[in-house]
Amino acid sequence: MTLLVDVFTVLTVAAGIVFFVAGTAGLIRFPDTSSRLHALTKADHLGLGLVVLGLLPRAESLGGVLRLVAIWGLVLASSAAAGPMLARLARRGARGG
Amino acid sequence: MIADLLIVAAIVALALPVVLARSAFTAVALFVAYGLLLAFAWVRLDAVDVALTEAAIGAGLSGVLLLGAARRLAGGPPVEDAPPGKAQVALIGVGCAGLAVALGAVILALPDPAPSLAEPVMANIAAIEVGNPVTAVLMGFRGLDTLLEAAVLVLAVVALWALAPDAAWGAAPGWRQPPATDGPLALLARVLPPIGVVVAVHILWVGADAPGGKFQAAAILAAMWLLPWMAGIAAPPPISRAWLRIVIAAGPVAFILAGFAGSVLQGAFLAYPPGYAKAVIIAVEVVLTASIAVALALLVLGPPAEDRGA
Amino acid sequence: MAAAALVRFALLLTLWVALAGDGWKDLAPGVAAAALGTWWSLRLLPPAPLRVHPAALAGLVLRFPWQALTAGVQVARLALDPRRRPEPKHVTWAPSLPPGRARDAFLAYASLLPGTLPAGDAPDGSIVIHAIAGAGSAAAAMNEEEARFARAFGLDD
Amino acid sequence: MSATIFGLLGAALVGIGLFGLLVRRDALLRILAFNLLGGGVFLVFGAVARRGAGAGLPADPVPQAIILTGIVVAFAATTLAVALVLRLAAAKDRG
Repeated sequence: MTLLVDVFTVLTVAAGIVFFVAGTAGLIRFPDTSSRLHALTKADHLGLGLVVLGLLPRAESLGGVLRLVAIWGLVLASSAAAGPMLARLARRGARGG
Repeated sequence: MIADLLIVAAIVALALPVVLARSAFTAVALFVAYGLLLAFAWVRLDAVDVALTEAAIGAGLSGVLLLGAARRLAGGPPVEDAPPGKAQVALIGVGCAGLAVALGAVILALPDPAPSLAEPVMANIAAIEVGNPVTAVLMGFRGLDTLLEAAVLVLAVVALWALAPDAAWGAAPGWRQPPATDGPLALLARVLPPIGVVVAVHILWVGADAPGGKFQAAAILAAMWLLPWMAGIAAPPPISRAWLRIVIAAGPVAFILAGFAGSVLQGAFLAYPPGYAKAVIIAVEVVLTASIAVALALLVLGPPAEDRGA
Repeated sequence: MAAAALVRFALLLTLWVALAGDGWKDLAPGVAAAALGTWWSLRLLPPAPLRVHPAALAGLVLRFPWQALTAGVQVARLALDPRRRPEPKHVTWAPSLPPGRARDAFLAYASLLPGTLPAGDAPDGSIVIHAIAGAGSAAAAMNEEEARFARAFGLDD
Repeated sequence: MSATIFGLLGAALVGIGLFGLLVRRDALLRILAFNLLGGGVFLVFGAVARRGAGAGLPADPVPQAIILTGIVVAFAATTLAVALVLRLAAAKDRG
């Protein structure tokens, strides 16, 4: 049982890291600011979500579970606010200059 | 070890371009990233209290302050002072490198075993009745330092307000944000502050026994208070409001009163009566948190400015 | 008003329990913090009359992890596969939700969905969407998601 | 080991910050350099605190508490410096 949990954690956290790497690759490779925002938010959300998912079975209590989910939720909320703001600024910057 | 070296490399890679940057805006952006990485360094040094403060104040509040300043200065006249010549820069570089190397040599030559006050702190922590040794030092053993520091914040607010032009005296602090009701930032500013309040109260509450405390809680509260103003859905109170001034002064005053109560009851300034130490400390910390939060928010906003239609 | 206050208080108290644990010693400051947070929340975000459809909302919430997965995989393939390149385009999309908080909330949600990132208002009152690939389907996807979102919160009639 | 590594980082930051403070002429950049210098000093304190681990604590709490007060006071100084710079720029604007 613990082995199974270990395997689950290792697999999901590793998958999460792959998406973080992909997000970083996108940040470097993508041609325009808004596409880079897609990379930074969408791939990294999934990466963080998978890391959180992998750590859930290791939480010591229900509070620990809620705390991990709350971290994911707060990151989602902050980038749901920051992403559109930066995209709007990038569009204006591209048009203005 | 490898993690430490990676963090060190990243911090140096961010710090160097801060001092070499062409534009102030770039330098500030790099500085904010540097502050966040520095918080990692504090975790690696087993200073979680410091890490929380660094992330909240060193990166967060400083970032807001400096980005705002960089934006406002961007349209100003260029710096007219003559930059130092190449020979001068080289000389300064050699001097600073020499100083860094000397300081490094001192660190490598620190005495072993290191002198430490950890033993006396832990031997006497029972008298302070709190579990977090850093809080015990801040509120108990070095309480006078913390009191003076709270007073420094009040003085900084007074000094800042003194910079207000006469015409703007008594008005709301900071530059006026364009009012807004909709948009992504407005939505965040409506949803996030209540969550931030709960997190801040928690950080204050656990500060007695675990990493956390009034500075970290106050920094979060200040950020939550600033957010609706920055989004344009609320305006800061004018600095002439009596309640604002009372809240700023209340923390140091409560601390001083607790100190004098100690000298009457226990015969020493800031001595806590046995059995009530934790209760007194928590009461003072709650008032101090409110004071520090208001002071930090006002410090970020700056003095009231004449509305120049900008 | 009272119902909204109660729901927000309960949510904030849940957050407190998540942070502090459910010890009785820690509950009193938690109640105070949640009450303070609720008071502030009601001032910043006065409750709007929402008719939540529980089934539709549950569908929206349960669909979200799948959407996050689709969005992440799409971006990861574009970033890691050297034969693919993003074809970023700005498309305008006319929302049916009126301007205001409900539209803002939907746009924030849409920024987390695959392929679309709202990028501000167009001069004619529609919304500019930054689509990372498949600009043609972006507007259709936004329409579909908006209908789902409006249905879940009873905003569609 | 961590203590030594970050102590040396602190020494390097002191050098970098002092260099920026002396070489740059832009006021805002000088404020940033001053903060780098301060961060370096705090890190040296932190390294000393880490080496002072004992009595079941991972680090000496006294220097750590001093760093906390130091960060807050440095922030207060920074806000005042920024306000002065902005006020100066506004005064120059007016001629």
